[in-house]
Amino acid sequence: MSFVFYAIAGLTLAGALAAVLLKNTVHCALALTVAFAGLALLFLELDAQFAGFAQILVYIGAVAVLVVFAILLTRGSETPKDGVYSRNWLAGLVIAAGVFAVLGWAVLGSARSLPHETAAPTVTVLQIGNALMSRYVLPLEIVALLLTAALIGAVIVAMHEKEGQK
Amino acid sequence: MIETADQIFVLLKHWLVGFLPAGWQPVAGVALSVVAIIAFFPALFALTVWIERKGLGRMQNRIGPNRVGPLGILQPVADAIKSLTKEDIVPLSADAAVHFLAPLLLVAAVFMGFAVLPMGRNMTLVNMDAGLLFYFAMGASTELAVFMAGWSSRNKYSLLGAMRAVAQMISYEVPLLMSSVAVVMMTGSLSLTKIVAAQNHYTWGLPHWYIFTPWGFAGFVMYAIATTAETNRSPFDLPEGESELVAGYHTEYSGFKFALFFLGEYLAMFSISGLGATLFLGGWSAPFSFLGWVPSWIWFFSKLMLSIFVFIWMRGTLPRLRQDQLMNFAWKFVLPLTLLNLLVAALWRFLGEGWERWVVCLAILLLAYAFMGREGMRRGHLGPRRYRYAE
Amino acid sequence: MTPLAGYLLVAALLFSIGLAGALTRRNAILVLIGIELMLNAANLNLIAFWRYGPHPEALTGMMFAIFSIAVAAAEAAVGLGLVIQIHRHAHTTDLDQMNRMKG
Amino acid sequence: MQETISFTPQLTASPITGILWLIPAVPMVASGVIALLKQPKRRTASTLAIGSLSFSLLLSLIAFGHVVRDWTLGIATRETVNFTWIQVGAANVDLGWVLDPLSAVMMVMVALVGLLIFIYSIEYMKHDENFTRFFCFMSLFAGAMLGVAIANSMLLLFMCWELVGLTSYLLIGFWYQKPAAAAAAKKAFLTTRIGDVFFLLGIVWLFAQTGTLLFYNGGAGSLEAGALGGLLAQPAAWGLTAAGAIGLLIFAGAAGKSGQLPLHVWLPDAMEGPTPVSALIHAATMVAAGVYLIARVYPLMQAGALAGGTTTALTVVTWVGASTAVFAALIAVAQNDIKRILAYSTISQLGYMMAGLGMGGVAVGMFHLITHAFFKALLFLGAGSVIHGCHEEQDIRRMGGLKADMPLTFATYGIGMLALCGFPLLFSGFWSKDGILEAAMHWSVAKTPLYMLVFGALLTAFYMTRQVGYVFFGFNRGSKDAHESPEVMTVPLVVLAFFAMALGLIGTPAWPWFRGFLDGRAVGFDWHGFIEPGLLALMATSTVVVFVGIGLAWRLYGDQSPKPTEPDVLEAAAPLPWGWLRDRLYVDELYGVTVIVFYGWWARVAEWLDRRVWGGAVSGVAWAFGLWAQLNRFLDNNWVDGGFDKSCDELASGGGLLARVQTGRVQTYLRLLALAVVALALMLIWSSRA
Repeated sequence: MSFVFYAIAGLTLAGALAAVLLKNTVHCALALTVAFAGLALLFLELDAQFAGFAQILVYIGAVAVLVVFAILLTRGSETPKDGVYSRNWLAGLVIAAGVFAVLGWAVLGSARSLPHETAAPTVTVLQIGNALMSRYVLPLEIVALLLTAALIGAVIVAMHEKEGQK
Repeated sequence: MIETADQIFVLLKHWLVGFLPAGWQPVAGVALSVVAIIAFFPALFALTVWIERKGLGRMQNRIGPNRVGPLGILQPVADAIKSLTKEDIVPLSADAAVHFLAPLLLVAAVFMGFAVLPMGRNMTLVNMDAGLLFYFAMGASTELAVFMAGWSSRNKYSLLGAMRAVAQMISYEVPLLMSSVAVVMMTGSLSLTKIVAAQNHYTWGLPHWYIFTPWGFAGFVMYAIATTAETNRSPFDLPEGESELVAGYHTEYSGFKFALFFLGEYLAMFSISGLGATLFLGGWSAPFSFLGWVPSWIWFFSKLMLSIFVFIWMRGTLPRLRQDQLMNFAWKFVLPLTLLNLLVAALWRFLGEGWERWVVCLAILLLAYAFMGREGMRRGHLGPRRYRYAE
Repeated sequence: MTPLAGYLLVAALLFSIGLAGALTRRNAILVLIGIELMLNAANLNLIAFWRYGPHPEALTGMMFAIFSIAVAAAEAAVGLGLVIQIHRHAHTTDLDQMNRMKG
Repeated sequence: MQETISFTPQLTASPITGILWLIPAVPMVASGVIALLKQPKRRTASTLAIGSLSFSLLLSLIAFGHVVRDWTLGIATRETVNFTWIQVGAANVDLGWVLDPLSAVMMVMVALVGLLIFIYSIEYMKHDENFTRFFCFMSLFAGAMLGVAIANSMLLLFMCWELVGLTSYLLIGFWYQKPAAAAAAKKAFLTTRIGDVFFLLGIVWLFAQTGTLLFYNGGAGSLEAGALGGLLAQPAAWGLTAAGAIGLLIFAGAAGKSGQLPLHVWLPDAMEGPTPVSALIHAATMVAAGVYLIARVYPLMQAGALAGGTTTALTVVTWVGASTAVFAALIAVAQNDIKRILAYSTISQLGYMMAGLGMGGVAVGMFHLITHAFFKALLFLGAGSVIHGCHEEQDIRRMGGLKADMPLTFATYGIGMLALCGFPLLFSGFWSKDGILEAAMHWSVAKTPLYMLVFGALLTAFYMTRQVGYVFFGFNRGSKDAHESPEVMTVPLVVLAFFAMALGLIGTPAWPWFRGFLDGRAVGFDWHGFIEPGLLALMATSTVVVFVGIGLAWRLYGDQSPKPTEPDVLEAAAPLPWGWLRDRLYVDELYGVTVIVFYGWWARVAEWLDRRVWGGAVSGVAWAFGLWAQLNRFLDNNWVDGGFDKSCDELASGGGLLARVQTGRVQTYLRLLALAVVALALMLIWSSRA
């Protein structure tokens, strides 16, 4: 387990924690971007170049900006009056801890049987292109359709109603 | 001789790296290239600032800076010293951390872009398989930096400027990508070196640059428009919009941070035009076969400076677009045309050699341009201004 | 501990952090952020298993991750659109107040 | 004796037989139509009734003519039309009608007498508001009677027989407001019903034995040789053959209907009905139906009789007939009501007919039946006009001296009386009664019936003269003076009077046309008929008897016309026997004491049985169910309710619990979701641990 992995993992987890714990919503959004960047680096660490760059392009490029826009549009940037966490936050925390315990236990339990070091697969964009066009052409079309629908849906949902129609 | 001239920098690097122990050499090589880029491009920035101010002056029939040094050549040095020595004022209500981080993130992101540009024959810092994708990924993070700048200074004008900038950059990022996708489709690879290699052969002395193909030329035009918008330059420099928004998102910045923003902007210009050169103008390939002897990096930088000149030229001549016109133009003209361009590129590829593909592609593009331009834009006639206030 | 286990652990931790965020935060957008984190944790898992899995050349893991990234983006867009619309009507993004769908 | 030429049954049914069924059908349809008419529609009702009956009369005359023509050609016609009414499994119920001399004669007599009485009753019933209903019942009765006459199937005969019984009930009880009339109707109906039960038994037995209901069916009928042979072979109880036993059962039915000794009680009470009813039903036709029935099934009764001999069935008939004749005649002497006297006289004359059938065969009985029908109808109608004249007065002691006031009635009534008594030579009664006496004389079994019949004849002459004396001679003891009836009533009287005299001619020994006609023998006119041995002596004795009766009665009752209150002459002489006779020999009281008491006792037993045994069982079952219901309620209350309802409540509250989970807050759902994931993961890990 190389030092780089620990650094990047630390960065991502720190970003994630900040995103969850910070008071100011915009700071949370920025922390989220850090977490996304960390993840992209993890992807690159796992030799998934295309996924990494896609992650950066999609998440940092689009989703982060979207989140920030949403925060500004819903006046989230002012710190909320009655506390940041919901009333019974402890229950949430406990449940999250429980989930992590189970997942952790599952991972550690099966750690021995997981495959060890394997050769880094060299994946060229050409291969990905071919795979997309041959084996995954149906998912590709469906995702295309989904994205268009989401595009139109999001626009309609967030569209400003016409005057007079409150 | 020509070879050494062409590969002068590569040889230099290898020569310098040779002094280090073997283990360190690859890392040192990379570090050396990075240092070279970081050194050269800010210098070029200084030069461009001077060119721009002298050029604009000449265009507006005035002399431009000539006090500092002969012909004002030292004017950028003076500016640099001025920005360094100016007091760095941070507004009290500003969000200190984000305020400080914004310019850094911007400059870092733009510098990252240079890593994949093939400045000369085998003079690419990192010859990445998905080079173009990496470049656009880095490009995408600049918007966030702009937003951070605008929001953190807690100033209505800066926030408004930031919002306009982000909206504009997002709107034009899509056409930027789409036009470059056409090139990728034709070369079949995302790596920039392969793209240059694909353009680097000649028939009857004329190079196979993509710009000389119908879809290439349309792609280049769309690309040029998108780049000017991406870098908030000239007709699209609404965010700065000196007349209304003071200095846009970097109003609250002063001193060195302001200089950084300025540097970031020019670096973005260099890298985006460098990419344009690689994609459409054949990167470091010579314009004519018989000029092959000239070192490759000279061609790259000359094409780069050519587009910079065009930027400056546009800044001096074209009026500023209004925000809704700008958005309309992006989503209703540029994007459809780039998509059409993709179709035309596909047609071009499968129609095979021969004059028919020229006629067909040209016909489609011209027709679309005429029809789209005439019909699309008319709808946007200048109706009465409708003000809508934020809720 | 094998690298894969490491990545899985990081993903699990990331997932639970996202879940904690989703469960405890009051602001709707932050819940969405928590969900984004959970989705990314899942992507990390996918890529990790692809990288250390038996047939990396089959590209299944990565493809899955790429598609999931696309879908997550769509989901984020629609989610935030909804939140904005709720804000416009209910003038709040506070989840505790949005209980009109009470059983 | 007479030789009988072989019957050559007429196989193919002539056209007249084809439409023979119209004769009973038309009056019945007429009665149906009249029934639908409204009460004030009197004229339509009467015209309809009379029209339908005259049509039947016309048809029956044609049929009669047809039979006579065949008879003259030497063919004894017996044309039958049979059809299957119901197909019940293998056995099929057949109906049919027959045209033979017996039915022809009967048809004509019933139709003619009926018509005359209808015409008479127009005037008689004029003041009665139920005029239409009267004519409806009368035409129904006529139709039914004609049905009995032509029936060839035992079942059809029985159905018409019951219809006749019904109409007699309706007509006797016509003035149902009078309790006496209603009681009399009920009594008539019940007594005849007893007879009919035996009759039905006979029919069923006959059908069981012979397998067919039809009398004549081209050889397969029950009265034809084949069936009779089978019946003879069957021994029945008390030494009777099956044929004899069935015959006696049928005779019981006939006795009920014709008012023979044990079942005669209803006939005198039946006088409560209007006089035309009495005339038509209780003089001429219905009561004669019993005699006609025996005549119809005569082959059955006579089956097994040796040449000239007789069967036990016929001897029983004879004895019953003779005893009834004397018994009724005795009672008639002591009666004071004009119609009751005639009623008892009818019973005794019926006794004569039965005796005639028993000893002399079909022709003898039937001849007396025909002649009696006419003069008894005449007497009843005469009595009717007398009552009408005396303003509904029926007690002869309050009449008297009507000779002058109602000369025509007196004359016709006189002719009727003389015919009934059997005044020699001129009147039909003499010839028919003489025939019976002659048969009695030749009767091989015993001579007593002859003496009884002669004594009966004496009594008949006596009470008839007494009656005439009281009614027509002396001075009028009634409150108001009488008046002669209008022509509508007197014309039928005259016609009947003519027949009362004329009919005798067709049965004289010199020219026994009637006997020949019935037996299907050729008949010539020769005076030698009279020189039969003992015949002249017989005629002489009966003449003497008649004159003695009349003279004795005239001397006692002649013109004295005693005051109503003072006792009768004979009563004064012999008060005790006179009392018995006046009280009808206490037969009613006898029944009252025996049958009624028995029924009363049996009713009480049945009532006890019903309440105690059956009622107990039912209440027991009810009690058991009550118990069962309580058990159910107990179970339902705490076992079902407790269990089921409680569990439903639990479910509902459980539902409530779950509903609380739906807080509407998104995060709660997320938390539940996460918990579920944890649980699932745990389960998966735990299960895969092995």
